[in-house]
Amino acid sequence: MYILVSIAILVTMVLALVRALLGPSVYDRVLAVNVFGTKTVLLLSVMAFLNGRPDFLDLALAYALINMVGILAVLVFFQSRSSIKERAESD
Amino acid sequence: MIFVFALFLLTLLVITALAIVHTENLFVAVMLTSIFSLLMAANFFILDAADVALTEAAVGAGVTTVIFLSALALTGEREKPRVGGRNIALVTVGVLALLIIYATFDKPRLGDPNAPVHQHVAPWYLEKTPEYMGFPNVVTAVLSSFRGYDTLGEVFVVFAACIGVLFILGVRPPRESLEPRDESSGLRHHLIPQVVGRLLVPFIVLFGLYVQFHGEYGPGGGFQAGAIIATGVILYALLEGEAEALRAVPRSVLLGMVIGGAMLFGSVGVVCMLMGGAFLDYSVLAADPVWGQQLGILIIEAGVGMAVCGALLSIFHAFAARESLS
Amino acid sequence: MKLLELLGYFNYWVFAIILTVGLYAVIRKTNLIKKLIGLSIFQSAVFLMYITMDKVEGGTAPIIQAGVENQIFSNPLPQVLILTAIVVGVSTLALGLAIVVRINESYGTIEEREILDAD
Amino acid sequence: MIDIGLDILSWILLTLGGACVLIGGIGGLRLPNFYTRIHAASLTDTMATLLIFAGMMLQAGLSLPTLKLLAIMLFLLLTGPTATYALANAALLSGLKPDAETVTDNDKGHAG
Repeated sequence: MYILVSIAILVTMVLALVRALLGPSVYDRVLAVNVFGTKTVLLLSVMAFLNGRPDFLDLALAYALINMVGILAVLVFFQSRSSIKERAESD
Repeated sequence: MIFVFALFLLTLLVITALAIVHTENLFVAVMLTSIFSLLMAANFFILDAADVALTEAAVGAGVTTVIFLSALALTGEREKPRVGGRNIALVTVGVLALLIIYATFDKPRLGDPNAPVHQHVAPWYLEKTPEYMGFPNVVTAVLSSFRGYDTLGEVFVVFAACIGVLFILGVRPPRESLEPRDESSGLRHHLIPQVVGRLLVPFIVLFGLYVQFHGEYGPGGGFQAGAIIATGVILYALLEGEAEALRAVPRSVLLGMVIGGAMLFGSVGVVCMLMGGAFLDYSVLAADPVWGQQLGILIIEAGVGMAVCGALLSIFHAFAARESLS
Repeated sequence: MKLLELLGYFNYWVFAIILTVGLYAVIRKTNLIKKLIGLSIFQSAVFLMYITMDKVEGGTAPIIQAGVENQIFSNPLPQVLILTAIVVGVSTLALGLAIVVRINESYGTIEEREILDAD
Repeated sequence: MIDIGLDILSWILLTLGGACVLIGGIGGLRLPNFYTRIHAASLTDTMATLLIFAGMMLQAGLSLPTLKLLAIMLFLLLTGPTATYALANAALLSGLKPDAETVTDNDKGHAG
């Protein structure tokens, strides 16, 4: 049963990767990265059960906590870039 | 079945690597790099390297992306295409790839128990760890005790890299005319990320401490913990602005952590020598050698965690400070 | 059967391809940040090779479980080497990026050609 | 008897979760513009997380792994929608119009 779920997750990872490669806007790519991160958390949790060592859930926990930092960093990046732009335009 | 998953993930890894090199937008390349890191961690996990996967997760998900994006914000994200020379590079690289693939046929097949790697010291490590250390994670035992010299060296490399970044980015930029930008407020205007992020920061730091002190019993240790705690503080800096994060954890504290961590590691070795053992031979630290080992490992892992956390945060602040100047 | 034996080398092939893809970026791209990205791909390939070597068939991660007899464990040694290398890798990457940032401040560009022309 | 019932229930949950994941993936790929895609990806993510983790918790029973699963689930449920919100907000503020057909990297949406 875990295998079935893993396959679904893997297929979705491929779809997300295709979206990341196609774009077309940068936001699509960031979205794809986000989806990919969530799918990795799911895959790692399912895989820990599939391997019969559920004590390795720490890994998925780490990703669940940290994944958002990357996305927020992207947001700050966008924000600072647009403020630079505004300043350049007002000069 | 897991074997098939591994093939699948490795294929995705190759596609991602090709896409990273192919794209001409550096921002897209950085985004794909973070997908690459996720795939790498999943592969490590499938290949039975839980500790390594945790390290990749701790470093790749937060710190790498943040540092890359800071560098991009300071430079630019369009890459100029280069004309000519493509065929020569392709041929060189193609020939090299074929050579390496040809060479791999002499290597033992994946998972071969009779491979030379598995015959040398590894069985000894696996057998002696419970006896000498009294805890189950062999990776931590090898990292901090059996091969403590290596780890000491690596900590000093991190230390040196951190000092290097601080030296390079510490000088004032040549164009002095620009005023420091008004304190960038981070994501203060975004209420929802703000609230959720603030909720997460303590949990990330707590999880980092768990990884630090549970490293002898599960996947974890100083390197991972340092990176995770650094990520927590970076999240705080993203939410509240960099100045606020510096107020919470000042630069002097960070430098103290880097230096103190590295020194702590080294001084444990010296103490071992003073107490009559060899350098980094923790058995002499307590009356019972097993207790001595555990005590020594606890202290040096703390040193590693401090040094890594301090170094990564110092690097982050060095880049962020540059950003607010230029 | 023959095919499955060949697939036992798949990890090494992926290692070879990723390694050379990274190398291609380093030698062919002129953008310094792209070069560094290529270098980190190259580095990841090496990590992959080491971790591939640690796998033992039917094995599990080298954390000894209490009360389970006759477990096969994968090799802890490559894991230790790579675990430290990942953290060192990110700090050295930061060092490289710091140098690139300084180059950009001095020359106003991070394209190799333009820097060479400016000199 | 109860064991079999729990097993069947967890299988159902896991299968539904897998289906959700897949639907989200297909939606993320096939839908025409960014806002519809983010819609597909985020909603199914939340649902799939709930279903899959509930299924695994039933399998794990009362133990430490269940606690960890619960923690992972809670954090995913917190961070997933937040990241989606933040992303959609950033896209909207940067001038990516919801009715726009497609916007490429080099267009306005990218410049931000």
